[in-house]
Amino acid sequence: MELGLHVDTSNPPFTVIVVRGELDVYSAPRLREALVELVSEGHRKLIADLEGVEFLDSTGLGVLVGGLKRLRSNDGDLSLVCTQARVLKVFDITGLTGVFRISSTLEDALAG
Amino acid sequence: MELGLHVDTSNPPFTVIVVRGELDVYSAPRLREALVELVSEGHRKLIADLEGVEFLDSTGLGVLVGGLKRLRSNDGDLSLVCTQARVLKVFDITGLTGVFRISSTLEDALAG
Amino acid sequence: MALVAAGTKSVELSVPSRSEYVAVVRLVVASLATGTRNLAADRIDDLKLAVSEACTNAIEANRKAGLDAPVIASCWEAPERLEVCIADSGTGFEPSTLSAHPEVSDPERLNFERGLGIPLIRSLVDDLRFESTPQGTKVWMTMFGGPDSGDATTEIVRTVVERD
Amino acid sequence: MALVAAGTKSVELSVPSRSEYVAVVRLVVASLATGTRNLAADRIDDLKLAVSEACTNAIEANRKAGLDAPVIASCWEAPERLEVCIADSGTGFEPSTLSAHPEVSDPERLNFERGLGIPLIRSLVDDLRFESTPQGTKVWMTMFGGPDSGDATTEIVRTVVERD
Ligand SMILES: Nc1ncnc2c1ncn2[C@@H]1O[C@H](COP(=O)(O)OP(=O)(O)O)[C@@H](O)[C@H]1O
Ligand SMILES: Nc1ncnc2c1ncn2[C@@H]1O[C@H](COP(=O)(O)OP(=O)(O)O)[C@@H](O)[C@H]1O
Repeated sequence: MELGLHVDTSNPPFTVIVVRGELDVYSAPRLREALVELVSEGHRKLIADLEGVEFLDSTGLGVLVGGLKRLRSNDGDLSLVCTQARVLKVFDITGLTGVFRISSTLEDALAG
Repeated sequence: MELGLHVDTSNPPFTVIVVRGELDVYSAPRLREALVELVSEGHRKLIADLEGVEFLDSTGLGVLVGGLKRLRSNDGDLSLVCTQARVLKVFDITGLTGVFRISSTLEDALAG
Repeated sequence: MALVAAGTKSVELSVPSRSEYVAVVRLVVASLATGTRNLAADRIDDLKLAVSEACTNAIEANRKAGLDAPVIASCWEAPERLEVCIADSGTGFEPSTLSAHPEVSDPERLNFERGLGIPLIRSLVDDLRFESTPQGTKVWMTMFGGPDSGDATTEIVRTVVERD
Repeated sequence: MALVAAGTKSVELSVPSRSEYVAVVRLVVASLATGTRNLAADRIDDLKLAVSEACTNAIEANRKAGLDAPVIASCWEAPERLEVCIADSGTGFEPSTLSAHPEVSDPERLNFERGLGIPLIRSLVDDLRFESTPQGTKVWMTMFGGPDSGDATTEIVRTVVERD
């Protein structure tokens, strides 16, 4: 299962990165690179759409936390779109639900 | 992946057995039992609908051949419904395409 | 609690210490738990995640030790439980000394990009044991729930078994 | 052609000689072929089928020998090929003496509920070799097509390699 990454800039000032597939130690570095690149290109209001994520472990989580830190230290933000119980559970257990803004739909995330 | 077997008697004189899942050495005995039971209950015009079969190997094939033999020796018949390349290929390689009547739709099989 | 598994060994899988093989280990464990057990889907997801964390650590341990050793996943099945052991040939560690995470409300929380793995495993599986020596580490994870019992047993057995 | 594999061993999977585990072996081989290679979907189906046939025979061989031995699937990866070996601890056989099937048109065809396995494997994989002794049998199956090559190479290499 390959990781799918798709960047959508059709909703300025937001940049949406749509993540699909399994986010683990193998694939997470690709997401990290993509986030670093987006920040270096000047994108500041990022939304990671995780609805298509079928698996997320602590390495994937670490990359999201790293992205959030990077953005906040650049006066930006990273929020998430996710309704999947399986994925939300990982945020819950690790106490990161309180750290990220997590929306149920992309519309909600764009409104926020 | 469990084997799913569903018997449909709503098209007399035909009896349709809908097979779903993986048909291999683990699951094939269940299909054999089902076919034996149907024959012993007096069903003679059997159609095995293989559209939902995701995997078929020679053990599964052997059970179908066994069912065909059993029916023919009881003045009955067993025909198949299948359009999946993956499954048809197995019949092709083993030369069994010529032994079974294989239809593309259940309607065709019922008409035959 | 003894460090030997309670059931009969069924599957053993050996993969290279490379990140692309973690998915294969997840797949095998999930397929065992689905095919020959009767675990609920969310418990299988829990097990996949726990296995993923343990494999990630095992790969890292082999890498740090400079070894081209495989990661070995073994599954043991007993009527009421499935045990999975992830083994590496790294230099070991002392699980009891792992530092705790700051509280969720603590602003420091954001600094924890790592160190989430073992706490996650702990909260996902029914029992977790480490067997770590300078020659390697084995992480034993247990999920209750037998082939026929489904999840009814899980809760019962969970309550009965003493956790340390 | 040598009976040793051409590539580097990646995955080794040991499962009990019971029919419910054949699906796990298929899954692992398919996931390797999908994840770390670049085989076309229909070639992966071919490999799954070949592996299934070989495992079915291996389980039967262990059973006939009265052994509670596992079936062992090993995968070897080289840039241009994936080799899978299915090994049992049965009493062996002589592949060259297997009787041929009657022609398709022959009414006898219907009597062959068995004996389809090895002919199937032969037509599905790019190369097939047996290593059979009274202590056990290894069935080596090769699929050409490397991690990057996709199926373009497959046809080329297939043509180049001599089949015996
Ligand atoms: N199999 C292992 N071998 C050696 N050390 C380990 C092993 N598993 C975990 N550790 C140690 O425990 C620490 C915490 O692990 P974990 O909670 O999974 O977080 P992370 O791996 O992200 O650091 C690791 O950083 C490592 O030092
Ligand atoms: N691994 C093996 N060990 C011992 N004998 C084998 C093995 N594989 C195949 N054989 C022998 O070859 C015969 C033909 O095998 P195959 O073509 O797969 O058909 P089937 O298994 O349906 O009989 C088997 O019946 C068995 O006698």
